[in-house]
Amino acid sequence: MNALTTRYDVTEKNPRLFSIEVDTRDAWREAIDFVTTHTAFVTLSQITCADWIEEEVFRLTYLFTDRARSQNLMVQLPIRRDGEGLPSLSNRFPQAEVMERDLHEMYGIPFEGNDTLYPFVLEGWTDLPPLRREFDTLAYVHAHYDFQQGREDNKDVKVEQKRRREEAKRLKAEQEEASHDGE
Amino acid sequence: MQQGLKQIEGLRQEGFVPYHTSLTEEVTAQQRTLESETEGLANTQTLIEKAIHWFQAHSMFVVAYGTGCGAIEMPPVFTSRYDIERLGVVGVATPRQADILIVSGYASLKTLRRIIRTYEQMSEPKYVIALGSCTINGGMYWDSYNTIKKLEDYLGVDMYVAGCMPRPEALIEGFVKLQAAIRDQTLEPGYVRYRDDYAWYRRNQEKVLGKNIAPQYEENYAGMELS
Amino acid sequence: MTFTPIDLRGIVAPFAAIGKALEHPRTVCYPAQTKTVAPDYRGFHTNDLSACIGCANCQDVCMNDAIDMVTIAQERNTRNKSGCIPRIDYGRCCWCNLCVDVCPPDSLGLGQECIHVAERSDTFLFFPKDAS
Amino acid sequence: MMESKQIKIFHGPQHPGITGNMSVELDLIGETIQRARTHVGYLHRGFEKLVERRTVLQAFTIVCRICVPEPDPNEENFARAVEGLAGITISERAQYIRVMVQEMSRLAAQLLWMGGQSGSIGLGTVGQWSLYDRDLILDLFEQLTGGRVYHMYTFPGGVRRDLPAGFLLRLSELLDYLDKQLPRYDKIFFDNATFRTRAIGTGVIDSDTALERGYVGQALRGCGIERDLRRDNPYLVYDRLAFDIPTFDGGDVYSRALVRREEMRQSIRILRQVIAQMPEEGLVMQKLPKHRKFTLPKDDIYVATESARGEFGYYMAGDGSAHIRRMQVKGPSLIHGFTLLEPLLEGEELSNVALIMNSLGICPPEIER
Repeated sequence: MNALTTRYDVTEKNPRLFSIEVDTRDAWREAIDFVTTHTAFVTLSQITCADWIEEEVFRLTYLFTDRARSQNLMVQLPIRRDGEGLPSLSNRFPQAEVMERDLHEMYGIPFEGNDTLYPFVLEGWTDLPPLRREFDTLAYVHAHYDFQQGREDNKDVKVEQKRRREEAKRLKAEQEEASHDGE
Repeated sequence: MQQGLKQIEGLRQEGFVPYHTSLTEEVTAQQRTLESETEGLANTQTLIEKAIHWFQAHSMFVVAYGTGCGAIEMPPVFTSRYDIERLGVVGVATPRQADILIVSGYASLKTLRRIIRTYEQMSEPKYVIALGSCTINGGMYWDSYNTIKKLEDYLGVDMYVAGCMPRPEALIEGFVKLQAAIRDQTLEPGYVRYRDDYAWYRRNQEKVLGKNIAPQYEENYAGMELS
Repeated sequence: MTFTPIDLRGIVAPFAAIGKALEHPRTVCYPAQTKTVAPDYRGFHTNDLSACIGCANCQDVCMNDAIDMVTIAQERNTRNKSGCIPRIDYGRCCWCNLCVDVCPPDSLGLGQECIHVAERSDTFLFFPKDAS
Repeated sequence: MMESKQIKIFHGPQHPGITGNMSVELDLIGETIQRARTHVGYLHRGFEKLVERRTVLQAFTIVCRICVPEPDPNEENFARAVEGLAGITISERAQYIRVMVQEMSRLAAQLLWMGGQSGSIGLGTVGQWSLYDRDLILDLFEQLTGGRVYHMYTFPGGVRRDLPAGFLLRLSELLDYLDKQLPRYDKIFFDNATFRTRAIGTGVIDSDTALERGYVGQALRGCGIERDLRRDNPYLVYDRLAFDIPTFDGGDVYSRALVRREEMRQSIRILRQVIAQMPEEGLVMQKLPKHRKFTLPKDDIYVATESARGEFGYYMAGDGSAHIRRMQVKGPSLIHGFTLLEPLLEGEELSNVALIMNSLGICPPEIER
């Protein structure tokens, strides 16, 4: 841990979770090398991607766990959303292969050097990769599937309340008018 | 009314409307009771037919395919707590020996292809029990891009069980009602609809799965009829 | 592990199961015998129509889009400003109890009834049972 | 040597010997597996997309569906991730209730596993017994949470309702019953000659690379590596409870079975302590800040729970709105199902596939979400 803090700016998220941020691919490569050789964080346990569409980046998180399984370290790196790839880690961590395959399918990130990037969970998928923010799942559903009929009489309650209020007002006014006429 | 029925009959022959579409029935917002209205079809079975249907109803072989999360309530149903073997329901390994396919919950597109394949391999008479909300109108996954919303568009379903998870009792209730329907022949079986309206079902299947699905069921069926 | 040709214990031991014949059977023979559902079970909805104010909070919180607000013929509660009551689509509902948690007059609830089986898929739209 | 043809078969998805809806593509020569490839995706629902569309309040009902055999670690992870991001500490009583839910869920999952594991070698009776006992736990869950399988009980800020009257008494009665029952399982299953001959020496995991490759749970403890998140990275009140972490050195199916057997005893031991230590009073549910308009800060977190099959982790990122920006599920099965299972099956016999898959506890819905 000490070796890490002297070299990187480590953010402590909680006593057992730390994160370091890198900017470039080279720095990322270096950080992964450093973390796995000079610190106790030897297990790659997860690769995550979060889509920050406003900033035009994917934020990739490589989660490392130490030998005692008591602390976690996140190595975070932003990459461009327009098809920028990263070198695959599958040579060094066999488990990275399937994680990269998953991310490739869900976000369309090409991992260079991973030759298993064929379809993983989707079959015959031709649309956008589904976890990208611009993919609208509800629009896709309405275009491809039908729902059960018989629910068209659903009312918008706000509209209904307003209509009834106005109706009541009108009735009241009519009644008053009628009573005036009576006089 | 009569004319409307005729019209539907015409459409059916062209393969456009499945039998269960209720064009003549107006779906009203009246309160529905929990009891379902079973229409008593004319019960004109001979004694032998009665015996056959009784036997059919009491030996139901369920194909071992847990397609969704409903599969987790199947072990309690099939083992000693609820022990559905009392009713003659047993699990079998292959679809060719099976009478019942339980579609337990949501069916993703990749599974739907296998479900269709499994269903078409089963020999008639065969019945489908749809378990859980997801098979009726999408359930929890109504906005998911990868699950189908209405199972009845793709298979001939005979019995729906409400719940997310349905309790084991609900699943047993489904079996009991299906048995009664088979015994009394009050049911228009899903496989008959599937066979007769195959063009409609096939079109729905191709809409979501593309052309790359199991070979045409119809062709085999036509061949069987000729021989 | 060695196998002896005649394992006397192995032959006799299974007969211990005969003792079980005298025990009370544990199976819940469902259609003939029902197990009582827990008092707080989350089954089908109930709605106290004399308290329901038609506010559509339940509709807003439902992520499954399972609740429709529908006009009823005869009104039961004068404080119901919209004249609508919820109707549940059990082809969507997941019995998560969120609609009950957010109900302002506590009129909505989940009852113990939980079994509905039907041959047709369009029979799963219900008005909740009136609890009042 | 006799010449033999290589054949390719799909073990699943419609197959009685598969754990859930997945398939393993096997290249066989005779009965021996040359190459195995896992195929998943039959249960993909796009949870991570659906969660992004819902607010935090709404998303909590969907997470328990991620893993069907044991939904509670999912709820626990989700709740803890949200609490960690929003900076909420929950009351002691709620923490004890959550530990109780976790351990009950673990017991239920181990009993379900026992049914599957014995079924994979044809010992039907064990499943009849163990699933009955699991159902008794589900009955207690029904009283506690209102649902048999999907509990939707652990909520960010605590748990959704207090214990019903007399619950702890019924729980300790059940524990007494299970105490009597476990030795009977030894007799019928763990000491069973059929199981021992099939399981000893089958599916041996290499203990040297186990840590680096990220194996978790029984896969580690079955080859003598003592790791358990409840002790190594304690959450809730696990650091106040005494329990042992069982390890066995074989690395084979039998060692993993023995680990699970011991874990059931440890779960009972933990539950007894929970019953004794649980505070009488205390708020079980803490309101979230801004209650129904609750928002997550722009931050990210990783939380993990020791489920019945190993570490179950969630990565969660908020973006300052009421919606979750990203939630990634890391189940034990992703690594076990691909990196571990594929090489492990090579050279094994076809009949051992179900045995090995069950002993790893592979659960497909958490691989593909």
